[in-house]
Amino acid sequence: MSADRERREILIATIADLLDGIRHVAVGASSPIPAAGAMLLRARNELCGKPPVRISILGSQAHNFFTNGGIELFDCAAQGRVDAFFLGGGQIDGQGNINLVGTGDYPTSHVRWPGSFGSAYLYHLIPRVILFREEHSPRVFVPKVDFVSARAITPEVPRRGGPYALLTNMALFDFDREAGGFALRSVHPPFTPADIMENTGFAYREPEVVCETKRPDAATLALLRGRIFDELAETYPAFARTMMRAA
Amino acid sequence: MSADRERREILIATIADLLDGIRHVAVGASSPIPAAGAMLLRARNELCGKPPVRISILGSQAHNFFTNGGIELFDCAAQGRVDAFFLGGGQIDGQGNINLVGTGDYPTSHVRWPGSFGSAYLYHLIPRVILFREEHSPRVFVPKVDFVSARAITPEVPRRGGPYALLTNMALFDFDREAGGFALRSVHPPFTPADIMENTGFAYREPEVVCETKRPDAATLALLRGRIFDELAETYPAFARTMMRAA
Amino acid sequence: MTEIVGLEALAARVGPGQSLAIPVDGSGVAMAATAAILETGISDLKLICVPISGLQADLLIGAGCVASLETSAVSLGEAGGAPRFTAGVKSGAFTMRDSTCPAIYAGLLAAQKGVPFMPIAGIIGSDLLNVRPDWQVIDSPVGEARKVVVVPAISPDVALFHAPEADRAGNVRIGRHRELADLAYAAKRTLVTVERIVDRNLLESEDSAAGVLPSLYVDAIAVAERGAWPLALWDEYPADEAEIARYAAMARSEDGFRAYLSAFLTHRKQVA
Amino acid sequence: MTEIVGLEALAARVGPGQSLAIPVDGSGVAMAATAAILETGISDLKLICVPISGLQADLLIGAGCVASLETSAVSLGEAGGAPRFTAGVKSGAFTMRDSTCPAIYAGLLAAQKGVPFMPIAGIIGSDLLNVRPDWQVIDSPVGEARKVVVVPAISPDVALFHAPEADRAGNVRIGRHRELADLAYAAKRTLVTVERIVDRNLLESEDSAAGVLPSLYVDAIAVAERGAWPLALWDEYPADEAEIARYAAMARSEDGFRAYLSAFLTHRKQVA
Repeated sequence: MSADRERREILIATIADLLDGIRHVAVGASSPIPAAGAMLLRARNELCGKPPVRISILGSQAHNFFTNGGIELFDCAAQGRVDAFFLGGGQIDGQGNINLVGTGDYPTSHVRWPGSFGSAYLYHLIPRVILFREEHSPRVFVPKVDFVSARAITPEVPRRGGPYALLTNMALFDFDREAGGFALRSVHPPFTPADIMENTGFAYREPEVVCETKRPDAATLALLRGRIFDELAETYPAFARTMMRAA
Repeated sequence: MSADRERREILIATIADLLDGIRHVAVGASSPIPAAGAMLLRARNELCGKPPVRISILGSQAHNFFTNGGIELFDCAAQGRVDAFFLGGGQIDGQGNINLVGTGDYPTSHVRWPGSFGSAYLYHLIPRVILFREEHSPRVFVPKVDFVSARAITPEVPRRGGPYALLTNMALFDFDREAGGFALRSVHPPFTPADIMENTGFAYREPEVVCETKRPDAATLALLRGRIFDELAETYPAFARTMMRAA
Repeated sequence: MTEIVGLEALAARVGPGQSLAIPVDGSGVAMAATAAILETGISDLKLICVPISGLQADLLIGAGCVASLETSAVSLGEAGGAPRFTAGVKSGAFTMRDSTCPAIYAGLLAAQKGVPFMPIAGIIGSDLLNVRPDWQVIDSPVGEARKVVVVPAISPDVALFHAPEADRAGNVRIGRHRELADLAYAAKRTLVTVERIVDRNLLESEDSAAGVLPSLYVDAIAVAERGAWPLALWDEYPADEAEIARYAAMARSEDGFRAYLSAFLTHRKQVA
Repeated sequence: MTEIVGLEALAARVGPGQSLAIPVDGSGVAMAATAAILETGISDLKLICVPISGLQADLLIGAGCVASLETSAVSLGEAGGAPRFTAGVKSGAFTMRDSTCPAIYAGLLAAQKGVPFMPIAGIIGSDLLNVRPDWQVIDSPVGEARKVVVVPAISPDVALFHAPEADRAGNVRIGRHRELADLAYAAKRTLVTVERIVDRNLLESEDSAAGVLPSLYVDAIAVAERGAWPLALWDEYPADEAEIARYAAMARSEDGFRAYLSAFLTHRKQVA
């Protein structure tokens, strides 16, 4: 349980770092780890006197700055007023394309997932899309997705949005929009670059020296285990409880 | 003053008749006579147990059923939820086209009026547009308008909206969408068909026998001078006062 | 003008073969009305989820009422995938029209504005364009040369949702859930269930009016207390997570689904 | 985040050559801010009236601040035509871009949605299509063959309006005057004057939130009591019809306008 908490704390702290510099981050429903990362950044900025961070959590009443119905997040993204967002994927390929629809032949898929949600749209419009998928396995990270819910790179149209990084239970990748692929940035302890290679179905660039993902420092952990999990409890009571119990 | 009141009462009663059968009429700002006509119809329907009539008066708080801002009237018309509306015109021509922009060469017009407002749009979408212009003169009713703010007939596109009748201080015309022109329906006393001919700059069809516009009967007058002017006073206090003082 | 009717009478206004638009979980899902509609044995619905659905769509699909499904996703949220949706897609039980959330809003907006189509940002490069031949990529007719996706208008025959309250004239309080208004503007007819009918005029003050869908757009209203159960209704009650989890577990099999459905309909009759 | 500033500081944020979007009379016209802007001696504004204007546009035109004017009408309402507008059109003092109300909303909506254009019903057959070469008539790319008008996006550099109140976070109460939100969504920056700033959080309850423009869209707020005078502000005060009539009479001549303007600016300074 404590290993699980430590893993999650690394993810949350990494997300806060990935979000550094943004003004407004939107978080989808059922996303406690991204939400916690955003809250950590907000608290940190506040303590350092850095610019305030606005967090919109879909489906939350307390973290809802919208008053124009379900379309407002999408309009807001189109206006350039959302800097960061999180997307997952049943499959994610080496070109950064994501599949939220299913595997096998469309429409009578072999495995069917819920559907594309807003991905096909938001991927074009939000500059810093963080791909977040805890399961790190060859069935998720494939050479080519069976269905492109949202494409990472479309030279045929101007766009400000797209993938920025990919964060999993095992590693953090940067996405290089020029090269059109992922580059391994760091590996979460206790994993090794070889573990990543073995569990990733797509090709990616690997630096000569692969860093270990930074563990949150004592100040960050104190903030996380105190104020952040308290704030999070409002929207994700079960998750916050688990994290606090493990402490 | 009493002649003026009588003239206005005929106009109001005629408008109520023209609106018969509608469910929702919108009335522009500064239109006390159309508003009174709509209120007369509403009261009459209520007394006879006929279907209720909804009246939206732009710029009024009391007669405002809209909650989606300035666009809602226009959207509502596009959805087919507005049955009748009133338009005027600095010029109106024999084809039913209206000019709210100006005379002479555009843009540096000889006479410049405020502008087209919503006419170019609403004329296409509201089935029963009543052209209401009190001044009946050859400078208003012209063979061809200098600028078409809104065109009456556009065979190149499907449309449900367009002119239904033209009401002036002197007469009532029907608009024939097949023939694409006006036909004199009735002349308000004390005018004669010859007066109409003299003061109308466009050609129109004239029946062999031209009726006199019906004067409001005693029951209608009682309703008008009582309840309707009371209701009207909320939105048009000055107009209602004048009408009641004259009584 | 808006009619105030009983729940069964309201349900009877949804006919076979019609397109039915429903809102996202938590925004005001008319679950009691859905039970009443299921009781009518309706079939061949063209279901439009605005922009996604969960339990409501899964129940209608499982009961065999759905001929086609337009949605950006069907999911039970925390409780996992929607079992009857997943099974139905695989067996080809209905025509699947995969979409993306803002495209569904864009289609409704086109209907709201009486135009045949609506342009929408993004989407280019998505395989959705391959499986939605009714969507087009055009060259922008104005401004700099660029490709733009356009989607056709969506004009549902019926919109159906649940809200906290309506007044006697048929004005419905929707708060800031303006997606419910978007639904009603676009739909040919709108049916609403409410927790209660209030005597005051909801349009009376500028402030209360701001959160109101005017009766102009509302064809019929029925009272259904706890009408969104087991889903949440904002400001009124949270979702019954245990009940949704129970559904998720039972609906994994066809038999389990039938048992749940039967209990659900019985429960609803007892409440009513 | 929204800054709360003084009226002069707010006015200084409108620069020469910018496009400035303003709402219709009675919806919340920032007249006090307009006086402060006039004081800066601004020039070359591209004025966009949403969808029409009256006294505010006529003052800016008469003072020579306007290089181009996009509007569906300029009128003083009951007080008659707008004299400086009429004179300016005839003398070619500014570029006139005649429009029709819903086309201005459609242009703003395109900006709101990040698309280059918006289709719009009607208009075909109007001479507006001849004088607005930026509008196009296209064949609908979806559905049955038909012609549709499309108008380009309108993205104002600045939106400026007046509202009853804002909270300390910068949320602004707009009631059901959602045209003010339409303005803010489309604009690059939004400046708002208010009668007062309140201590409570306007987004706190679902009901009060319904009538709020979130601070997300609001760049700066200044307090200006009776900030719409002599125009009306809903729920607060009616229009000062006598003052508007006085303007209408004086502004018939250039000299009369100058005298009115000077008195108007002096009056505003005394109030502040």
